[in-house]
Amino acid sequence: MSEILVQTLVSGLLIGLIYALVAIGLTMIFGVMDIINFSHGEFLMFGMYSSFWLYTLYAFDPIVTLPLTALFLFGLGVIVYKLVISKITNAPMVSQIFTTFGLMLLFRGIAQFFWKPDFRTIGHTMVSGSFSVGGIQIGTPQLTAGVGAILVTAGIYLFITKTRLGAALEATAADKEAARLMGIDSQKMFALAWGIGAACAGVAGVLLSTFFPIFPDVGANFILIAFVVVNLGGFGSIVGALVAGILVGVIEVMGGFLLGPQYKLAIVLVLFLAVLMFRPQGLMGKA
Amino acid sequence: MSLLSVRNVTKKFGGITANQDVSFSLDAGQIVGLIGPNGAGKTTMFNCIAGYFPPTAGEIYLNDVNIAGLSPEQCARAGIARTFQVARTFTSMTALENVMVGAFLHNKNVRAAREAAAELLGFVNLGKFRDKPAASMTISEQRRLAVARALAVNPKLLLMDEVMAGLNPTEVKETVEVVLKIRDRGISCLIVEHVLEGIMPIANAIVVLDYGKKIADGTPQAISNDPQVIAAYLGDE
Amino acid sequence: QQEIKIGVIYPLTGAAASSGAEMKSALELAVDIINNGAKSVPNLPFSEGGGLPNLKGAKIKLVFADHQGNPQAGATEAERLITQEKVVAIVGAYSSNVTATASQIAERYKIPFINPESSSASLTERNFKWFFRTTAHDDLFVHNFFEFFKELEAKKGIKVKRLAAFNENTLWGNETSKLETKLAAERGYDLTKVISYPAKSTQLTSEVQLLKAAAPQVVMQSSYLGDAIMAMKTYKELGFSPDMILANNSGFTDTEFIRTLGKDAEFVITRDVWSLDLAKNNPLIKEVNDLFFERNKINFTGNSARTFTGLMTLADAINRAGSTEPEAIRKALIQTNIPGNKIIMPWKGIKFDNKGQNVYGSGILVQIIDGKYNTIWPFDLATRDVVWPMPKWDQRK
Amino acid sequence: MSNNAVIPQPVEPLSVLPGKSANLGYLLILALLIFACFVPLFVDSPSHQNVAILVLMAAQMGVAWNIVGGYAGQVSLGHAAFYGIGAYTSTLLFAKFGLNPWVSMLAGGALAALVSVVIGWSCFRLKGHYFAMATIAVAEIIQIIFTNWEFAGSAVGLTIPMDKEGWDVFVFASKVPYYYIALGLLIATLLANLVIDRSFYGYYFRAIKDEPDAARSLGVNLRKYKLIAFAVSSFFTALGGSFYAQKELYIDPASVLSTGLSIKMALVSILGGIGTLFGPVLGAGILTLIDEGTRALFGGTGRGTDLIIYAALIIAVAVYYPNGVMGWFRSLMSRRQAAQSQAAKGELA
Amino acid sequence: MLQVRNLRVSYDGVLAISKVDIDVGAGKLVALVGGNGNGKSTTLRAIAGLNLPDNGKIIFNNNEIQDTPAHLRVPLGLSLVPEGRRIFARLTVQRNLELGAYTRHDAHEVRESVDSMYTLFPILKERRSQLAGTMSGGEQQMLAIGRGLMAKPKLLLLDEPSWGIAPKFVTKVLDTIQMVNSRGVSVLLVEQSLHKALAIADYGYVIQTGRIVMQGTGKDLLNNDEIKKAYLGL
Ligand SMILES: Nc1ncnc2c1ncn2[C@@H]1O[C@H](COP(=O)(O)OP(=O)(O)OP(=O)(O)O)[C@@H](O)[C@H]1O
Ligand SMILES: Nc1ncnc2c1ncn2[C@@H]1O[C@H](COP(=O)(O)OP(=O)(O)OP(=O)(O)O)[C@@H](O)[C@H]1O
Ligand SMILES: [Mg+2]
Ligand SMILES: [Mg+2]
Repeated sequence: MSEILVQTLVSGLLIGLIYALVAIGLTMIFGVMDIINFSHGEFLMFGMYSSFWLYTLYAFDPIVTLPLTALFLFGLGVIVYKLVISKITNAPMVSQIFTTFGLMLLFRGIAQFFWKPDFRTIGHTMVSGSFSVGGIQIGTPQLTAGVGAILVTAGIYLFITKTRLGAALEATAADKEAARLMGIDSQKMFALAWGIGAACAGVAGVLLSTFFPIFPDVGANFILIAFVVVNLGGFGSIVGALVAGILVGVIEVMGGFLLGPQYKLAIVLVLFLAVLMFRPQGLMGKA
Repeated sequence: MSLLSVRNVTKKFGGITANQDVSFSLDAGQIVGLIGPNGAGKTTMFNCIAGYFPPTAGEIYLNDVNIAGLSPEQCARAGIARTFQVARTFTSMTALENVMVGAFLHNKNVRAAREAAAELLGFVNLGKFRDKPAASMTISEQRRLAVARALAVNPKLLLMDEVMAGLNPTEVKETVEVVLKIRDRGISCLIVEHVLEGIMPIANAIVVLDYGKKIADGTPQAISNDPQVIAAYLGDE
Repeated sequence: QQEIKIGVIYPLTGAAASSGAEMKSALELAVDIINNGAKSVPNLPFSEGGGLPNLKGAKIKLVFADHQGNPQAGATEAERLITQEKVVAIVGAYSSNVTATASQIAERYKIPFINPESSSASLTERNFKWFFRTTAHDDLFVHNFFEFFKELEAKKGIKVKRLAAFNENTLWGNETSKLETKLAAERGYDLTKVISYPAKSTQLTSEVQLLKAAAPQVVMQSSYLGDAIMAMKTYKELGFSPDMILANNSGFTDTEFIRTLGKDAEFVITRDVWSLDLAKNNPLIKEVNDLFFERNKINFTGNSARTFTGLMTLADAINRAGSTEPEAIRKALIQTNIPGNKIIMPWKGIKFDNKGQNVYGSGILVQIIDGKYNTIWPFDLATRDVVWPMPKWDQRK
Repeated sequence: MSNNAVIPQPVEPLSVLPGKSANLGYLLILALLIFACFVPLFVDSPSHQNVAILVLMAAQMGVAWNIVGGYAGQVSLGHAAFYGIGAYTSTLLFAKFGLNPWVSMLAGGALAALVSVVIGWSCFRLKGHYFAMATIAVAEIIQIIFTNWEFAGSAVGLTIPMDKEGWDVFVFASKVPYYYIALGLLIATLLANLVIDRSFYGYYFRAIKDEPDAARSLGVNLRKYKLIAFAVSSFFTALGGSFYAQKELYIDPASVLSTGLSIKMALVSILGGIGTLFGPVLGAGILTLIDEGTRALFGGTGRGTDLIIYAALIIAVAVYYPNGVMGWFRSLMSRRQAAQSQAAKGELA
Repeated sequence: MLQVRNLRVSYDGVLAISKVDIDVGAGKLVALVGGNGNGKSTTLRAIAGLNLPDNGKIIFNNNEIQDTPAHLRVPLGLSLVPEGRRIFARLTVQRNLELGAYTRHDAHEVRESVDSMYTLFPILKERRSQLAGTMSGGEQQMLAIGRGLMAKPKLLLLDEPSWGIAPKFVTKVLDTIQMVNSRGVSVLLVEQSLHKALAIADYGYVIQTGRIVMQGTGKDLLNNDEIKKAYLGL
């Protein structure tokens, strides 16, 4: 029995790291622009398809094409920012929600239009398979994704706290007009945030694509959890997203195991609400 | 018997002590100035009196009832009205409607509230903005609007946070007159102000804070000659 | 020349869109055969082409509508098809909850509603006069499971005792769970665990851990494709090897299932209504499938074959009615009696009872062996012997 | 250099929709509502009548949402919970206990209001996005509960029998009674909105939305008034849910409790103009027509074209009219007024 | 150094300033004074690029910059300390200062500048790692000025720097401004309190309902009777 518990814990940890990875891009965009991106799951979906097509058409391994997909998604994020989001930076919160919700539908429609609604999967990759440590099974794709999540978090954290561009990003997040007075091009910073946010989703998509089916609506499976993670960690907090992601993963898997799988999401949501009652700004959010 | 009596109030934010063991009192019908250097804890003191922060220690009596720890809305009902350092105007409303929100505290009738509000707008010389969106008023006009709004709740005590900041001497004079008129209505005023030309001539007493502590308390005359106050705040001209 | 408009309501966008797309293709093939003929399938009714003979060669025109998996949209579309497009009958709607609302509208307007593939048993318990279901429903399918167990023991000496139910928490999975619980109790099986997992899960670890802890011989599972694949991967990863995975169609019969999992899909048994290897008994199956493959580069699945059959049944009724009057079509539908060798399903035929349920509909069980679905039950239709128990993961090559 | 120092006179700001044009607005609304009463007389296709009902239903949802989301500024993205509670309560009471559906409907509304108070009690300490997310979470939890609740039909859902018809059972073969009931519901919700708007509640709600801290200093109990807004809004939302159940005769958690539905309620308001009386009605008309139109025209292609067009239109509206149709209309009016008043005063020089 | 010609700015179609002409010579301290809501801030914001003018020219060091985006005006040598401080509330004091030097690239020099700001405002040094938003109003104003200076501007635009500052420090702030000015930085100072601003200014403009109604040397204006009547309440 205890072995099963440990196994459950490990599995929860691994899926939690993936949640964190999906959420980091979302929290990034939110932190800088105060916009909840409902279409974030669709960036993830595009990342998965990019990985899928590079694999299917050119037989490139997803792990190899990861930088390419990240770059591609970065571009997509910037384009979406320039074409759509830049026009609503000053709009009320509700219209921003409205817009990104529209983007979500649009992207799903586009994916279905070009790639049909079929479920697709990537066959054998560099990271396929699993191994066992002391009787505990660990999926290699999941582990890779987990490591990826930690690296991305660390990278972004360092970027924001240690670089000049990161400081500029943070200043824009705080007060974009004041940032302009410092000589910071706020438009560029917003575009950068969207680029990075989308790229994170892209990386998550690639890593997910090695073990999760790919279909136009796949974003729907992840978006609610991503919201919860972002919120639980504190909007805009990168480290918060990592911690909250792990927490949510472990609680979901453990809770499902101990209290009934049909309530696994409910358990996460109840705990999430409970935390908000005591820390309205999330675990690591600033008051 | 004093209307407001602050007794040994301490307020801490984490490691920062914004108010430390401050005591002072204010009698009905008085104007009292609360001055002190930036960061001395004046706004924090306001927030404690008006119910926005519970004091870490100490009591605040309004007419011998301890109001420390009450919520802002309870304080408003008890008779404490306030303005904010930044105006906090209801921007989706007209000037009149802003004041009406205050008037509803004691009378939920819309017509009555409108009449009361119109009277108060005139009282603070903003009659001409009646039906204008409050957002279109300048910052100082919005501060005066906040005074009208606060008066609408029929307070016993009005706390004003830097209503004269950014006014030119003529405007300061106007505002001083408004304050005197408020006092004449029987409302006591506790005023945080850096514009000493505005506060000194009209205050019955001045309380000086520095680094969260009260360093002096007395008539304006005495305060302006207090060496400690000069050193900490006034500077030698 | 007359044109007969038939309304078609399927999930063409949303979560079930991939199934919707397949079924749309099947309908298009059926109409093409009826209107333009297909020489390669002489035994199929209407294969001579030229429309419906009893209506002077009237051609069939399908009017497609998308219900997006949303019951309200299904009802709205049904109403639009009937009153705006003036269709004479409706075919749809795959998702049982949408079939429920859309068929209500048809009932109101007294328009025949042919339901080829919704499996919720309750749909034919509503005493509707205009609702006709060609497929068997979950009640029968779950009964099939237990008959299979019984026959396994009687004919092959394989004794099954400990079961687990592992179903998606939707209308379909939920009804299945209830029935499995009921039948297991009635027939003296030990149902060790009943698990309902939420749709759109991102992981199934806790579920599989619970199964592992319960250690059943047989897992009876209802999952759509994504979850079916995820479940299989998790089984393997966590080393859960029951003696039998007995799936309830859907994800496990999707074209992608074997393609994705490859060897890991081996030995799964799934309930189906159709399988290509049944062509052995009924050549029509292969002939029509060839036509389908030619057009769409995929084989029929249980869903698309049933949808195809649904439309053929409707065409048969309209033809016999010799009229496009709904009432005449309904009468003809009631009198439907199509023999098993005229359809591409492994059924005895099509004949409706007074609830509108096809009494001849039945299910089969197929097992994945060598990357193909092989009929293993009913034993008289079987093309291969059942492999029992399923080899453990670590003992596979 | 000029020496003519004048006493400072602030530039005259302009007012938004002053008294006269506001009254004109009400007249317009009244005219529209009267027009709406006669729609079934000249729209005789039941399918078109059905679309008209869908418009009214969406409008009613939007207007109800607007009370808390627009006026009081508490953006709830979990309103489907109340819609679902309304639908489930009335259906359970009616189908399982044979209670009169009209009474059941009111019971559903009351229960929803009660639940909203419980939810609001805990969630109203959250602000902005945190509040919005919390409401999503609460609604999801409620959806999960209903999905697993055997008595309420679990994931299978509930069916209302259609064998009896008439006003006593609230089931009709014709679309016309549904149309008038939906219209009645909409008018009732609009009236509630109007009463709120005109009374001190309206002032309090807007004050809470604009500057909660300042509102508190004026004796406004934030929690109390937010709860009132939430409860009234939930009550009417639940009535809409009951109506849905009686109209479609089938409910399941996915169709009456989904987050997508919650978002649609908000979309309707936003599209039309948040915090305005009539905005959600306009928004509902536009959104429903786009939705039904694209699906009818392109839904059959099976390529998601309808989704693409629908989404593109939503985005276009959000980007070009971020304050909704009403907001756009207002700024148009005020710009015209500004031009006029400036012309009257002459160039400032 | 700065020439503003025929500047006209409006908000949503409502005119805020028009026909504004202002000159700031190199090394000069020029004051723009006027009552509430008369367009002082609007003028400064237009010069800094936060509001785009309807028409008119802004010439800085012989370049027409009215169409240059705000962030590109900073490296040209224009720095605005905005009304209401606008410090980055959630960042530390130190980081606020560093951001002031965003357009400067020599890390070493930037560090030196930070230190010199700490010398100028010792209170900031005390609070270097505190989140700026939790400081009192006056402290924040010091920070805002310090941050503005960090860009090493050729022309510093100050919008009511003494707003909300204790009397003791008002003098100090004004002294600081004069000192900065004496080091060769031109200053355009917006103030409500006429006498303080005009007392230290080389030249002054009086703005009223969006138009410049008077100008002259600081002394001239201070002694003008009409000014005394209208603004000094005498
Ligand atoms: N964002 C804005 N939207 C609309 N009108 C504005 C805006 N900002 C300023 N105004 C208007 O422009 C005019 C000039 O305002 P400005 O802020 O420039 O005045 P000011 O002289 O700086 O006043 P103060 O001393 O109050 O700071 C005022 O009438 C004001 O109402
Ligand atoms: N919410 C808070 N968290 C942490 N510190 C705070 C908070 N509010 C105020 N402070 C600190 O408490 C001290 C007193 O601040 P307060 O705003 O009361 O000063 P003040 O006297 O009003 O100053 P000013 O005249 O500049 O407005 C300051 O040092 C400030 O940094
Ligand atoms: Mg203060
Ligand atoms: Mg200004």
